[in-house]
Amino acid sequence: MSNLRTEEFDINMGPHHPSTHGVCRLLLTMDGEKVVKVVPYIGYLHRAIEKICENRTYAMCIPILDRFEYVTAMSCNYVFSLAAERLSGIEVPERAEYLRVIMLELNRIASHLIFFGTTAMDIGALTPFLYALREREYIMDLFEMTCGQRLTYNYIRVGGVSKDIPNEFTPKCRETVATISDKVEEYKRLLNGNPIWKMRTIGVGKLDADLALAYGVSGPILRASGVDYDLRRDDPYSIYDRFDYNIPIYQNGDVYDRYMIRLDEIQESCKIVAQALDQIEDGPIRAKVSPNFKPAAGETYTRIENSRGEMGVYLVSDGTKKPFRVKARGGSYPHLQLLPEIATNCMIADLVAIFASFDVILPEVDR
Amino acid sequence: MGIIKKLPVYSEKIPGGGIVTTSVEQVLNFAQAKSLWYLLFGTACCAIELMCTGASRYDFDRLGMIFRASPRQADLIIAAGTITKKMAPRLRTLYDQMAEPRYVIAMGGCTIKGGPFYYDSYSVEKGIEHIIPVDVFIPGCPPRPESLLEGCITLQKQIQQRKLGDWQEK
Amino acid sequence: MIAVGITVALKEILASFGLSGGLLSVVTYAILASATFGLLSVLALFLVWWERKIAGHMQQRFGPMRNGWHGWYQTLVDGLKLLQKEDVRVATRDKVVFFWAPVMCFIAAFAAYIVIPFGDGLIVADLNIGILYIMAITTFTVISLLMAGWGSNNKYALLGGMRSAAQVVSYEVPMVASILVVVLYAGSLSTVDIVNSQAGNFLNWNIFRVPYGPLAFLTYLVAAIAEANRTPFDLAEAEQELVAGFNIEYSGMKFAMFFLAEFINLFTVSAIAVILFFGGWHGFEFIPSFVWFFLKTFAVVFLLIMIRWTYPRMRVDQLMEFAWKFLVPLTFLNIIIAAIFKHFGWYWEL
Amino acid sequence: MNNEELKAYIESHYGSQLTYNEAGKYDLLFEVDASNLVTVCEKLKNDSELLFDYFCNLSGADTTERFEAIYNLASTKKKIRLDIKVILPHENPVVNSVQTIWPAANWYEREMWELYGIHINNHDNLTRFLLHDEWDEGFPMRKDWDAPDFIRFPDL
Repeated sequence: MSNLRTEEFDINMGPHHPSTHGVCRLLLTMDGEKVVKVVPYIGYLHRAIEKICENRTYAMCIPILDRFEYVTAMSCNYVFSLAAERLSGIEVPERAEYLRVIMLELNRIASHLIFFGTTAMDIGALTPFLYALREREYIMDLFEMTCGQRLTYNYIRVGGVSKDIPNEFTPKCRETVATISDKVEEYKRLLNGNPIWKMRTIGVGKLDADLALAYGVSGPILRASGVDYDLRRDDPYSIYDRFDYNIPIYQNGDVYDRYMIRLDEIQESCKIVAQALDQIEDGPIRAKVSPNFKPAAGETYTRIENSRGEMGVYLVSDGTKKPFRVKARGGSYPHLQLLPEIATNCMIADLVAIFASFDVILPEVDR
Repeated sequence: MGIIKKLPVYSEKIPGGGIVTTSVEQVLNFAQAKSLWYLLFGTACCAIELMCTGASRYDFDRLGMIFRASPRQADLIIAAGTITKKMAPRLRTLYDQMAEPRYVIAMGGCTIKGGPFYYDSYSVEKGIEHIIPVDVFIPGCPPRPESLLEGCITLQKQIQQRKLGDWQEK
Repeated sequence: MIAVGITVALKEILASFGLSGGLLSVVTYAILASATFGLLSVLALFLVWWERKIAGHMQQRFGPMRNGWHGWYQTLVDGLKLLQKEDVRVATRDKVVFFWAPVMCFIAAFAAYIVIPFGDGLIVADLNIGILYIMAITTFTVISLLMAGWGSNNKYALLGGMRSAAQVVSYEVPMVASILVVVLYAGSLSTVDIVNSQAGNFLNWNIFRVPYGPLAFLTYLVAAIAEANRTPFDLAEAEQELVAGFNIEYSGMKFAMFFLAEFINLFTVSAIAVILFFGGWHGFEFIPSFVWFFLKTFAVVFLLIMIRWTYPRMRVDQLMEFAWKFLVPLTFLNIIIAAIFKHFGWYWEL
Repeated sequence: MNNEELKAYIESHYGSQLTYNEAGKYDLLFEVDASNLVTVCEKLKNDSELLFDYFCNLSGADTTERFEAIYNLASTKKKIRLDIKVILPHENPVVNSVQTIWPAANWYEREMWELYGIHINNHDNLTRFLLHDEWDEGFPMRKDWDAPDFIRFPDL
């Protein structure tokens, strides 16, 4: 058999492919079922968000940045507002901070639910995807109740939030959070004991801590590799120090750990939301900020912990009403860059699983 | 399907043949309208809403719409999300790969005229109408699942009003 | 109860019209074949609808709702639409292979039904090598998938075709080995004989003949899912990896043929499971035998559909490992146990 | 280590190469000469007091008179942040690659080259990846860039 002549062949995965989660092209060199080489090609969704922001006022930048990472658009709103506030030293009212935390954490849950669904789907189990989206709809209801949109919110503004929550929000939110916390247990029961699921995830796509740090990997993927680094605690912003929550850490850095850590994070986020709902008090929701708000000249790189890792905005102001430079940094960008390092010499099915476990969202990469 | 295309030519020569044409037309259009298999194509924000529409609460399957990953087997391409200049040739290829009769729904502002990326963007295609022919436009950024369902039902109605052989001309 | 075999009855009727000799056989079998074909086509349409409904309800949605009561003619509409679709023929295809692949898949799926007894006497031909014939003819499916993969001149399709070939060849072994256990007891390869050996009390069904029966059933079921290319073994199509696998370049009617064949295969493996392990058409006397057969088969189909929408997909190397390192030894062991039990007569005959 | 301590530490140890820039509002911003960049970065990464092991971001900027490249660094062990700015001339901007120190910089540098036209020395794969393959209209993120089908937002 050894003298049988074989040949490697190239296969184009994407830009239109069910498991690239958008429009990413992976050029695979295959040896039969084995992937010998992966070269990611991006840019199919490069929409020049940074260029657009340079010609808009600060208030108009926020809806554009919504589309930068639409699965957690609240984080995009927040990180930009935070950067602008840091430049001009605006104090955000207490209630607005709580509302921001509630929305950010709800959005993190929504994003992790999408991760859970799409990962399960990419590994071949279709039903968990629909379960996850069913729970996500409850969160969408809450957002809709608050700001009228399901996906791109424009809710967190410079100086506060745009609207107060309606009265029925609090009970509904408590109920939703409790339900989702229970449902996560159900998901774990659904998949964790399944031998096929274990075979497909445990030990697949191992990422060790050194490689992860070298490539600028952040967020759940970094923590699944055993590095205890969460910006909510280590580069504190907002009022996260007032809540009692754990930061889950896993050690193996394989697909299974990356999947488990997100399920755990959903439950932790549920805890934070419940506590925030307990602590929140009445008060103003927005500091006085003019629509043509002009921050002081200066620059800052602001980063927050998003569901996909570190989300940052490098904002330069020259003292006019338009930002001079906006550079958005998404968590997926380094993750996709890392893909060839850990996906070479695995089976094509593993490549799909690894790609799914990175939870790459292409607009965040392409911008 | 050359025979069906020729059907009106032959049937109208015989007396009463128009009835045959009309009823065949109705049945065939009905079949096309009620079984729109859509291509799993999504680029940006709208793709998430497309996923939601396929999921439990809104459920495309009620309308008989299921997704196919291969363009050969799809009837409908829901262009969900921004189409950039880099993506445009690929969208055209996908459309060309689909088998006739094929339909296009342009979902969201970006596919209609570039949406929020109309100004100041050097890489966004300003509308997909000059790349592929569009049957139904759905405005919104992104459109709600209800709008998408409404758009699909509109397309179904459009298909049912077609004359035999119309879809060959497109 | 139809006491006389349907073939015999039909022959008598035709003979009364004055037909005789070779012509009589040809006409008889032609009629029966078309009847089976018609029945199965309707059945396949129904199965597709059924699968979509079950999947929908498992996923907390409804599935087709708009076409008729709970969308009962949805698949009919789909079929009519596929009939109208353009038949895309890729310029770089292998013309002959590309054309014949779906046809062969279709024929292979239907041909198995010659020896499947739908009820007491409701069988086209009671071949004395019935089970062997089924095994042989269903393997043609894999050749057709390989042909589709090769003929499409598409790398995804080729990968899908190769996967399915490797898979079906591997799983054929444990499948035959699990069937052998039943054959050992029935002492015959004929499907009718196998069913009749389980007559009488339902405890005579092979599945209840401890300890080898349930095990043989489970190994058969696993192998059968792999043969029918369904999740967790649907590697040939593997939507998330290979887009649509072997049928990626097929459209219109050719795709419909693959699609229907897949569902016919689903019914075939379920029907064989019923024949081998659940006593075929046997049941309480007051319900017609074919009703029993269909009830049992649909129960197995239901199980397979539930499995499909629950499990993740296996990886191709794990699939092979599972077949050769686990299933094959297990089924061989089972044959030995069964042979010992048979030799010493440690089984009941109620 | 808070910002004052970090500033004092850097000024005492790296005073010759890094100069403090007060444009940085929340985190510290230091300027470095383009020729010193790689050596300084290497030291910053290996300094046992700083350990900047984490490369957050690299952004280019065009001020119409000059180009800037801003490196945002962080340390996961010491929990500190630092920004480094390199100022480049508007004609023929060149900067050395830091991907030997942080492999993460690879794509950021590639992007900066593509959108701003800042050439990267010693980069292993300086090819186009965000813009489409036939792009020949220059570097779109530059402030003075224009193209026939480029529509500016009406002035506010």
